[in-house]
Amino acid sequence: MDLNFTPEELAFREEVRTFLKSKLPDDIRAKIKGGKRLVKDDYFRWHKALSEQGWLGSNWPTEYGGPGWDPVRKHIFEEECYAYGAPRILPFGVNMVAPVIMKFGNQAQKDYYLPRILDLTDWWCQGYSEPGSGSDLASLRTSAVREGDHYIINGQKTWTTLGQHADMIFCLVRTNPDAAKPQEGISFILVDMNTPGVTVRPIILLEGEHEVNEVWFDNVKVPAENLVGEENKGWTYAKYLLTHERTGIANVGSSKAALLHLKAIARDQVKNGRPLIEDPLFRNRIAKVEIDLMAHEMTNLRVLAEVQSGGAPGLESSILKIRGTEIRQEITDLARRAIGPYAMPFQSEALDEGFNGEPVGPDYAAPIAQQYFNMRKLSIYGGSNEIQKNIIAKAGLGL
Amino acid sequence: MDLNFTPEELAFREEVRTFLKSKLPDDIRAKIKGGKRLVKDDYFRWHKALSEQGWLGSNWPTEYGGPGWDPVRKHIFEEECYAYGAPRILPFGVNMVAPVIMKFGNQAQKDYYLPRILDLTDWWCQGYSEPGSGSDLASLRTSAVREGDHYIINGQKTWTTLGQHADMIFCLVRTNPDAAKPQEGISFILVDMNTPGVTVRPIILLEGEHEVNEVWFDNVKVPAENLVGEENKGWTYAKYLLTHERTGIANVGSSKAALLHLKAIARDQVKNGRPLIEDPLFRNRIAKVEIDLMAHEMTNLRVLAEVQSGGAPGLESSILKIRGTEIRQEITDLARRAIGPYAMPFQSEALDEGFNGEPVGPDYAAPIAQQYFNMRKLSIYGGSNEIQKNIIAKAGLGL
Amino acid sequence: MDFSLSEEQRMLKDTVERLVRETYDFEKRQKIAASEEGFSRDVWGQLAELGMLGVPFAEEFGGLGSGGVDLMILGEAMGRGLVVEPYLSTVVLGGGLIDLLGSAEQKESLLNAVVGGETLLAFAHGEPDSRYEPAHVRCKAEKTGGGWTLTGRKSVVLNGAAADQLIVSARISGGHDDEDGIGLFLVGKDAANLKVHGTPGIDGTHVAEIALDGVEVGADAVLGTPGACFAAIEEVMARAIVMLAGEAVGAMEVAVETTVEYLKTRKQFGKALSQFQVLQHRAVDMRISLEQAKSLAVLAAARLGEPRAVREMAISAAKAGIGQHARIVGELAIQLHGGIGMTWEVPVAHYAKRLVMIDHLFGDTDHHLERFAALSDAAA
Amino acid sequence: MDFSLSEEQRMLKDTVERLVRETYDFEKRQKIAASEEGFSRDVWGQLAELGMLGVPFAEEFGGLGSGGVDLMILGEAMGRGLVVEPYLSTVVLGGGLIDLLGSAEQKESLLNAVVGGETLLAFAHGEPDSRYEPAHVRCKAEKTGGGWTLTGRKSVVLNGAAADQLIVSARISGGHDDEDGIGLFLVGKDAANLKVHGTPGIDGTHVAEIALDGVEVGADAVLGTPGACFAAIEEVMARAIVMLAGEAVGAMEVAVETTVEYLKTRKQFGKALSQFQVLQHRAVDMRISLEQAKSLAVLAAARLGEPRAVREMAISAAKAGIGQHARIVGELAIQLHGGIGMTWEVPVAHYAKRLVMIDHLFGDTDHHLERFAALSDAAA
Repeated sequence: MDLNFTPEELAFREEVRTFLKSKLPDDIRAKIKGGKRLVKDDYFRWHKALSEQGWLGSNWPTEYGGPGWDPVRKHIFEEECYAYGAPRILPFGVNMVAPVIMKFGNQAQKDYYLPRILDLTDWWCQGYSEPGSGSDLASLRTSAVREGDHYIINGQKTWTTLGQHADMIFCLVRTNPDAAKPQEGISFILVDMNTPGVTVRPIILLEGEHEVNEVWFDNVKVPAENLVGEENKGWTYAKYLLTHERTGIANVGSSKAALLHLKAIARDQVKNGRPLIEDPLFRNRIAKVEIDLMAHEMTNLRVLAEVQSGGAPGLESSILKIRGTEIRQEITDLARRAIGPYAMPFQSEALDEGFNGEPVGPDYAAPIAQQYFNMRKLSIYGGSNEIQKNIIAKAGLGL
Repeated sequence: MDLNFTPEELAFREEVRTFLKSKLPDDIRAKIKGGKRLVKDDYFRWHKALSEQGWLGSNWPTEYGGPGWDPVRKHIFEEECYAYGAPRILPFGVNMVAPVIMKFGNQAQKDYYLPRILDLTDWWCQGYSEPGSGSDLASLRTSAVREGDHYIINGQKTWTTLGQHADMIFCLVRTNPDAAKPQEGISFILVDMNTPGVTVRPIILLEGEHEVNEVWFDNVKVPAENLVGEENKGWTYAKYLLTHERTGIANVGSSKAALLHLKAIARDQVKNGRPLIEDPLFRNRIAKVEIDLMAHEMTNLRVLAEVQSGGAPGLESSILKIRGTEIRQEITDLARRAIGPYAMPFQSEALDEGFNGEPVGPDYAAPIAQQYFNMRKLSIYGGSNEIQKNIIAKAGLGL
Repeated sequence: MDFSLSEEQRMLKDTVERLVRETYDFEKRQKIAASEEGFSRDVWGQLAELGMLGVPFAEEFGGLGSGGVDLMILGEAMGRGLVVEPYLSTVVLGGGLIDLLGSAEQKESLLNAVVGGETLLAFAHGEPDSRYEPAHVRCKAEKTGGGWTLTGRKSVVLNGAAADQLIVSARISGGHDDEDGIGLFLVGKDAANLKVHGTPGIDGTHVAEIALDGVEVGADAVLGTPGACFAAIEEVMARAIVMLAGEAVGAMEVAVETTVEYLKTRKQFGKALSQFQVLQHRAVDMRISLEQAKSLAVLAAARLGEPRAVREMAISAAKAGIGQHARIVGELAIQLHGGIGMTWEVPVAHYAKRLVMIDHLFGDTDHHLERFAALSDAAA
Repeated sequence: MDFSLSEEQRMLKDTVERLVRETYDFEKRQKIAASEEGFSRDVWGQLAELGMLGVPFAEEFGGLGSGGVDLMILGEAMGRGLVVEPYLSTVVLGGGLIDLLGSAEQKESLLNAVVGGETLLAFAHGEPDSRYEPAHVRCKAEKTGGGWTLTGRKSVVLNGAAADQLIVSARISGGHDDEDGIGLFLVGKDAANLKVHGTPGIDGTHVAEIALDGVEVGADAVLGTPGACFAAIEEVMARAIVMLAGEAVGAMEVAVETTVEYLKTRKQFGKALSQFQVLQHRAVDMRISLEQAKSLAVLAAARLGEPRAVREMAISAAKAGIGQHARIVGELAIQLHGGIGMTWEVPVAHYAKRLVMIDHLFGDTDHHLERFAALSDAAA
């Protein structure tokens, strides 16, 4: 047993650091460090840099243009990106629809879509959840009816993250409303967002940001060739996708970066005449979450090692989801407490690039309360933490 | 609204204090303060003192020899008893079987049993739980079969607190095994512990003490006149009893005394060269539980006031059970932490009166870890805290 | 011991509850919160008309003179409606200081104007580095001629931009954490060298940053005895905390009711969410927190008229305890609503935000736990 | 990065697991724990025979020389069986100190006797007021003639009454909290003016209070350089914590397994307890705590051979984290078993007791959180 990186792994880390220093635009990095709002172009430039380096498809096999990293390298890559201040890699194309196309798509789909994902021609979003089916995804009702060589889609998707920027959406649709079980009549289909009848409507989250959307389908005509795999087998593909989505769910890199930021804030804030970080209570809370994060990182690495040696994560991936989100939420909660009264002012415009109004409070204060409220989503989405516990109870403990 | 005691209430408090100073034997008080083991005679002498004062049946109406106190006086009485160092009043006779006899017993039963409870002729214990029916009490299986003017009882009761000292046991028994619902075939019957076929076997709790027992019934012949109320209506009486038991469930007085004891320990223990009570972390925890207890006491008083003005406590009594036990457990947990390494030595004999062996650690240390483990029972018995939450969800919130 | 409300208090409760119910539906509240001023002149006028703005004062100013319980009642009703009107700043803090320290003339002119709804006040007290320490005042007051010159910065001042008059705390003498040496000064909103920068708060309330760059005021702007104002500051904060405790309870009630209702309505896996035991128990946890918060609010309200040592222990207990319970209720309300609880359009999200943010006013849980421990030691 | 066990480690694991499984069933464990000595000479002999008592030492003493992971493996197996044998005291602490500080002769005579199972050691270090502070030593060592005289009290010494030799820490110089100035001395159990008072521990282990009332020892009783022993004390404590972390994980595994099994078996209201979602989720909470504890044990074990700063951060993280997780698992194991979990006769109650009491050894959660924060600051 050896927790130290090998010389090769250390060299790889250096390579990642060098890449970040030279290829991540400074203005984007400054936005991330300052908790500022990203615009589409920010994401685009960062993804482009990754694409040009051949690192965008970090989970992809080399045959499709991936770098062929092992789990430890993926871990290093993720951690270094967050530590340096890179935006997250949007998963919808590269880590969600791509694995499904690789596994279940036909050759034409692979040839057409995968390169367009890697070179950023297509910007994807996700069409899974519906207003009536959140945790109970299989109850979805958006319908796709075959008419000749097309499907006609009607219905509504929701919680579509950054759908306002997307060119394409992958959807779960009901192709057989009469199937015996709700899981059985579902298909997986790819839809061009510019097709007539597709409408995107913003959902403003409680903290005031436009991050997610509703996507409405009103007699949207989609070529039958956009069906992935077999009709009515979409549930299998959906579950496969969810497993893939789960791999990055531990949030280790982002939590580590957030913890460092929290410590910086706590060093700057003053309580009882001393830096807040020296306050015994606050210090204790930071230590507690830091230890939780160390334990969580080790769990993540143990799972990755298991995967590397051919095992499949079982209840561990649900544990990673739960602990990862709890820890991330705890850090934002501490940040909110750390800034004291300055959590109150809500300077939305201060989060825009080029804001040159009067700042309120210390420069790190503006996004903190918003982030705290925004992060409440972590324990809700991606299968709520209650659902994860159900999964562990049933599949993991046999209860 | 006025939270201060009236002059009459203050005078009553003085009366209670005077009584305690003059009538609670010093050796018993010393045992309570020192966390020592009580023997039957200790309970007897304390109950006798109360009986002579006319205060044993503190919840009893005056017609049966009770003092006729209002809820605030009961609260003051309880609090003063705990604060001074009196043992708890054993509820089995005076607060459990007595209210049932008063409400559902016949005149002969009232005339015979109630005076014997008040003058301590009969020492009662409880025969409710069975090995197979804890929280699900209605599934009990101890049977009582009518034969002439007797019932023949067979079966087993468990968790019978201080059954080793008891003269009488009140039991729930199944008189109709064929009833449509499990609740319907149950009767409430009084059994002399000296009847042939009754066997008491100790259960040693995890911390090593003999507090509860199993009571076995092997063809125990009980006169039919010992049946309370109607045959097969025992479930109604049982529920009535449980409501009565619930009134003292808030544990306010005992938690207040325990909190004072905890603070005394924390003043004596040293951490980082200063009294533990000045340690910011520990101090914070004490403050937290002290505030929780203040809130809880107010809830209790609000419920009492509601009862006094004719209301019936609903979900509040379950809240009192949950919070009361959580707070009491938290205090014992803090006491365990407070004594540090000295939680480990297990000097059972040091808890006996007249122990003059070598003490290990400070004099307050010996019972602390035992108490912590013993107090785990609080969230299990009297309807586990999970069951209480079910009750609140269903009856209180309509879920 | 008596937990009942007086006849006047029951009437007060009915009046304010009706006003909130009838004039402050969620949609309107959102509009008011999003407005430039951050409150409604119209609602404020109605509050004045109904005599609500004089409640904490002596009878000659239209008050009930009965103290904490009234404030709790007002708070609870306003919490139920997520009311953002400047009651705390104008009536409780500003009016309270004038009530405690003002000269007969100041009371006559200002209190009557407050009670009549004509004048808005704000208490400019917190500073960029004061965190939650009420004695921390660096803003300087220097005697110049017949008056005073004020220099310094004030932070997160409730309704600071809407106020006609600010009551500014400033240091006359002593170190910047000393209780002694603090003075209070009335500053009109149009004073020279005064800069008020208002922003919305994340919970729909409004706050301001204030810069005093040599603001000159006359001798008649002095409130109380310069240098000896801390006791009054502490006392109005205690009143504010009582009202805020009531507000938290009101908001928690709605959050619990709304969540329970949602669980009964919303279906997943073919069952109402209310069928899932884990969700039931979480709703119960919310309900238990509400009950504890209520008890603490009652405690603080009833103790407000007691001597300082007793009063402040109850105040810190309430603020610390309610901080924790409000967070539990706020976070669970979102969690149990799932995705929908994350959206701007549903009321419960805004209740949750207010519940969390109440902990950031007048000292958070940690501040009051520490303070409670010190007060408890002193009382032992 | 590599999480796999070496061939030797896998063999070690198999050996110790088989030994515990085959010789240490619950009934036997209870008898051993209740015995006067508090361990089994028979089992100890088997451990010696299988080479288990030399594991942490160099190869010449029968060890594997591979450090923390071995200790974790041993701890985990012993935790599964709630083993009360004096491994920590004799091998890890006592043997460890001799290994780190002993002269060639001391190692030759004592380590071999330890490894062979002939000699039992105990580390008499804690004192009545030292709480969890490892540098707090008031017991005095004074140079007298060719040897030393020891005076003071030692508290809660693991297996102190069974030990043939005590290793006593005593102060040569410095203040009573100084790391510098601590010496270590071998004291035979029959030494004059030595009083050892053994008691059972609440978790079935055995501890002792020790009074040294002018105990004289010769120059050959000195271990290491008097006054410069703290680094070694810290290091053997780190080893002990690694083993204890393993033990906690082993005991937690059994507690989780037993509880899950009980939920499946026990019926209430006509359903198995495992049908109740709330109880399911609590079992899941136990399982999650177990996973975190495992990760922390692995971390501490793997970092044991690193330089002090890295090692101790992992050690304090593990002890603090495991203290919390072990308590969660212990308390929930009792709660989910209901009344039956409260009784002496069921194994799970004793697992719960051990899990809680592990927090009282070598520094509790609070101690290590504070220490971790300081180490983390220093590392930043």
